[in-house]
Amino acid sequence: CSKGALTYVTTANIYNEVGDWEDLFAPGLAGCQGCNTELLMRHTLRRVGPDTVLATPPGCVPGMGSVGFNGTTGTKVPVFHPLLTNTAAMLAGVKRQFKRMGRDVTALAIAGDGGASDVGFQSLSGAAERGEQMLFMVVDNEGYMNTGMQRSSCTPYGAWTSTTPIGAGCSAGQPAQGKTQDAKNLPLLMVNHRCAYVATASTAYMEDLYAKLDRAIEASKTGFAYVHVYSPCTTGWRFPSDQNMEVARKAVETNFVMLWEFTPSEGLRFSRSVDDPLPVTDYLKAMGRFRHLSPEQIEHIQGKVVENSKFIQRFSEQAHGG
Amino acid sequence: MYEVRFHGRGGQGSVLASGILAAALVEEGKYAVSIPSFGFERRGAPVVSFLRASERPIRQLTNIYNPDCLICVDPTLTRSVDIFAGLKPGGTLIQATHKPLAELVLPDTVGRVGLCDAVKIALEVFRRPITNTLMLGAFAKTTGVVSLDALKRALEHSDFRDAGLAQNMTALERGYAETTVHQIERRVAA
Amino acid sequence: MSRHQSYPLFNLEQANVPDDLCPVATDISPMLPGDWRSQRPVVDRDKCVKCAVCWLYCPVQCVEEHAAWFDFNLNTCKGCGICATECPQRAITMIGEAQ
Amino acid sequence: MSTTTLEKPAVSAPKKQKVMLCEGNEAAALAVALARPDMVAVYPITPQSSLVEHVASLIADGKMDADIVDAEGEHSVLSVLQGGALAGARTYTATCGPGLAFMFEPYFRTSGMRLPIVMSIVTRDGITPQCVWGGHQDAMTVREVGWVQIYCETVQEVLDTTVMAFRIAEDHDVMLPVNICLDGNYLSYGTARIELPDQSDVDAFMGTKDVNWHVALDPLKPMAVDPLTGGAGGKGPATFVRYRKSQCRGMQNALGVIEAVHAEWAERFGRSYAPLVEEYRLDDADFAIMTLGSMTGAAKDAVDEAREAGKKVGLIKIKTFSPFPVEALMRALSKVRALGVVDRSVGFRWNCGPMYQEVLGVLYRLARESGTVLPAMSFIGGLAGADITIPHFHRVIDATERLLDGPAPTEPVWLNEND
Repeated sequence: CSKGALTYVTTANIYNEVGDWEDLFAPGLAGCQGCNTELLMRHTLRRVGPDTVLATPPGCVPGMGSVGFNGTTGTKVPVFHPLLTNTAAMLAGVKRQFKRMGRDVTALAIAGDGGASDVGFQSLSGAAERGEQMLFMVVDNEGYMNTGMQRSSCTPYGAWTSTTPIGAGCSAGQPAQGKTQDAKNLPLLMVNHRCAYVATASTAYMEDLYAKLDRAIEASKTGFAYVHVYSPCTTGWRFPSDQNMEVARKAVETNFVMLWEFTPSEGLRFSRSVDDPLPVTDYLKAMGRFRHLSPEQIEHIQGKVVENSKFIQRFSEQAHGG
Repeated sequence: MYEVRFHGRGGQGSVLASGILAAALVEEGKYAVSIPSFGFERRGAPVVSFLRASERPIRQLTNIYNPDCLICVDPTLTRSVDIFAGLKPGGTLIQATHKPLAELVLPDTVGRVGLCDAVKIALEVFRRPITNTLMLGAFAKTTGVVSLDALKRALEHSDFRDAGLAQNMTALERGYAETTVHQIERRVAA
Repeated sequence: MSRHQSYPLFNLEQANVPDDLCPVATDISPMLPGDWRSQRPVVDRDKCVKCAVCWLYCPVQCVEEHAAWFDFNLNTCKGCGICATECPQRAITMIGEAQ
Repeated sequence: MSTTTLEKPAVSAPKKQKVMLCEGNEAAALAVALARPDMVAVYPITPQSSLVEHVASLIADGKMDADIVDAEGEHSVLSVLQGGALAGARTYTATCGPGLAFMFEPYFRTSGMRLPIVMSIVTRDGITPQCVWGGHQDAMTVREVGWVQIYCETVQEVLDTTVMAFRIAEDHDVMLPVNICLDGNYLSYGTARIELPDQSDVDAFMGTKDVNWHVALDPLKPMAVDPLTGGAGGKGPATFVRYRKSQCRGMQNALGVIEAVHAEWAERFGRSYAPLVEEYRLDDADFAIMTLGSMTGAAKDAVDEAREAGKKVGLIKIKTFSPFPVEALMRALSKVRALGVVDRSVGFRWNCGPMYQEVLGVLYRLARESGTVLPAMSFIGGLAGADITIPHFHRVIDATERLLDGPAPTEPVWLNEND
């Protein structure tokens, strides 16, 4: 290996291994300054490699130019826009034909949370149920950030979005204070499809992400592999672009986001301890979209964090302890 | 053109019988078109299907409103359905029934009747009241429009296999053998 | 995956495929976002220990390795500042482009 | 080798065709098997269900070597096939009515990506009123979306045309998806005698498969498929127009290809159909009725009966509805002096049948060329599985005959209004 990063720093291990591998996106993509999605997709495709067909439904991924514009492409592997609604189905067709022809091709989807949890959920669920052989990655920036930061079903309770705004209220009800429902837990739904592999990940924990990518690529050769990556959005969540990793890290340290993986044979396993989390306010105060929260709303969110943590822990215990 | 209307109940196989009869007619080098009526054909509900036979290609793909022949595979159906609607004068009725001709109430349009105690025979052959193939035998015996041989060949090419095929062959033969044919003389000529 | 380099992009002309059937793109985007920057990262070469954290977290992957330090390709660096914030050695400073 | 190679190779005599009896849905399935697709995606819906059941059985019995995808809905059905086609698969599915409506998003896209997918529409009326029966409303509703749409009259024609559809779709001058429309109920479940071509003869007819020569999702040929195209300014508008014009050109090319493929089919298999527009007893007719699909058989019988009664009536059947066969219709319509058009669906905007509405455009061109305006009227029948019988067609014939020396009504005649 020609790479000379310090081997005693564990973060350098990834660089030493894959630093020479080609970044399979164009050098210039139109992601926002400090875009976590751009970071994620560049690492992911580098790891998955060129024997890949990439599907990116409408959202930030193609929005920053990965499928290109008027004759130019942003990707060095075959790439296409599915519809927002049919990513898993269309990619399944591609993969099946290569399998029929006896060619080993990785079918990779990088989809937003809106296109996966809302309008694209039917095709996602159908493909998972059929065990279509693909790696389906969801970039969860908790809303429709590409089209102007509208709410999705993955938007968390209390968050400001352009369709769950903060307002003075009207005669019919309370003042509007952000989203009034909790987020849909898409990765847990995928666990209930008994996918070959399900994992949650964060770009703040790159070694964990890379390890999970390896397992997901392997699982995608025999079944449906699903990786759900929490992806802070500097523009939509309202924090300075340089704070991206810090926000991602705080999400995990407070248990707002938990990192785990699941296979049908091994069950669910945390890849990072969820004991002794920081208070959720450490996460909430890091960004503008939660600035308006009342003490009651913060209490609700903290309660949900604890509830979610216990809920997933029970999955984990049933798999290993029980 | 010879037009037949099948009457039965959902689950009794009258649509299947119509198809087998059409196949038998094709076996004999004739042209045949069969069309089921369309509704929610749930088990037990009255159903109809239509069959046209001809020496020449058949172009009409429509229902049949004035049949030459009625095949009623269910003995109780006449209580709820006017199976005789539109029957051509001098037309033929093939009826599954244990009753003698004298006990049947028939309109003036009926000119020929084939009667078969199909339920009794079916219970002996299948241990269930499946009368459709039986009534095809009755049809062949009563009308001569199709031969028993052609029906047998059509049955062989159908989806029936092994024991089911043997049972249906028996049913077909007994339907043919145990049908009584009656010509009804009308006092007033048409 | 054994292969880590891209295959050459498809060439419509060479393959004699009309360019008006299915919409396709076969040229890599020439866009370079370096001119988006209002701030640029500057590396203190003495402090840099080549831990690769900046490379790990750079969204545009514009970090380049030099003999004794890591530096940035300013054609694509958008100036987000993540590298400066994340550098464990505090070896990267963001300075205004106007200066 | 020599200049004589310009002559077409002689078509060897076809093997004996198997005579059998089947419903239209089974005929479609048998045709699909003969065309050897790589991938079939299915989702059941009345009255298409038995078609996909037959396809599934053929695959299960090893009589068809295709990957079958039991997708979770029609939207995914067509999406799976798009992916398959982009990777080089010959693909097929079938749907109707609400399924087609649910499929609309990828349906629109299929023609834009120039994917030669073949899909039967076992036509069904549109809901609401809630209904599960036949009618052309589903196919008519999507007639402006860039698919070739061909309607069949008989079970045999379903079989033959479904095989031909793959050749038409994959022709390099066309490269468009094709719908084979077979009337729900009357054709889907109508059982009739058919002749089944031998597989080897169909293989010779089909030639070599090359589905994705123009676009591919293949790691060895990297490209971006369907990037953003258009916008105001730059090269966007011209680029978009170039693709759209090419789509329209492919559609017009289809007219000639459909004729050529039908001619070759007739030569190879001995069964010929008018590929675009059929003229029946038209040459000495004073007036004509126009039909589409399975209603045509009864209409021809009615025309024969009317001829015996001294009425000089002929019949024009449209087989290819999209692209609309304008020139062929001009030739047919120039032979008569009045026209009655029978639709099995409605055109809500004009308060008439959609086929009638399309014909009005042809009549305008005919009037410009001949100087006379052909009187025409619209009949709507057979909605939601209703029967259009010979007596109905006699009403159509009589009303159309009256156009020869009377005013044309502006309202449509609803044939089953009093049934």
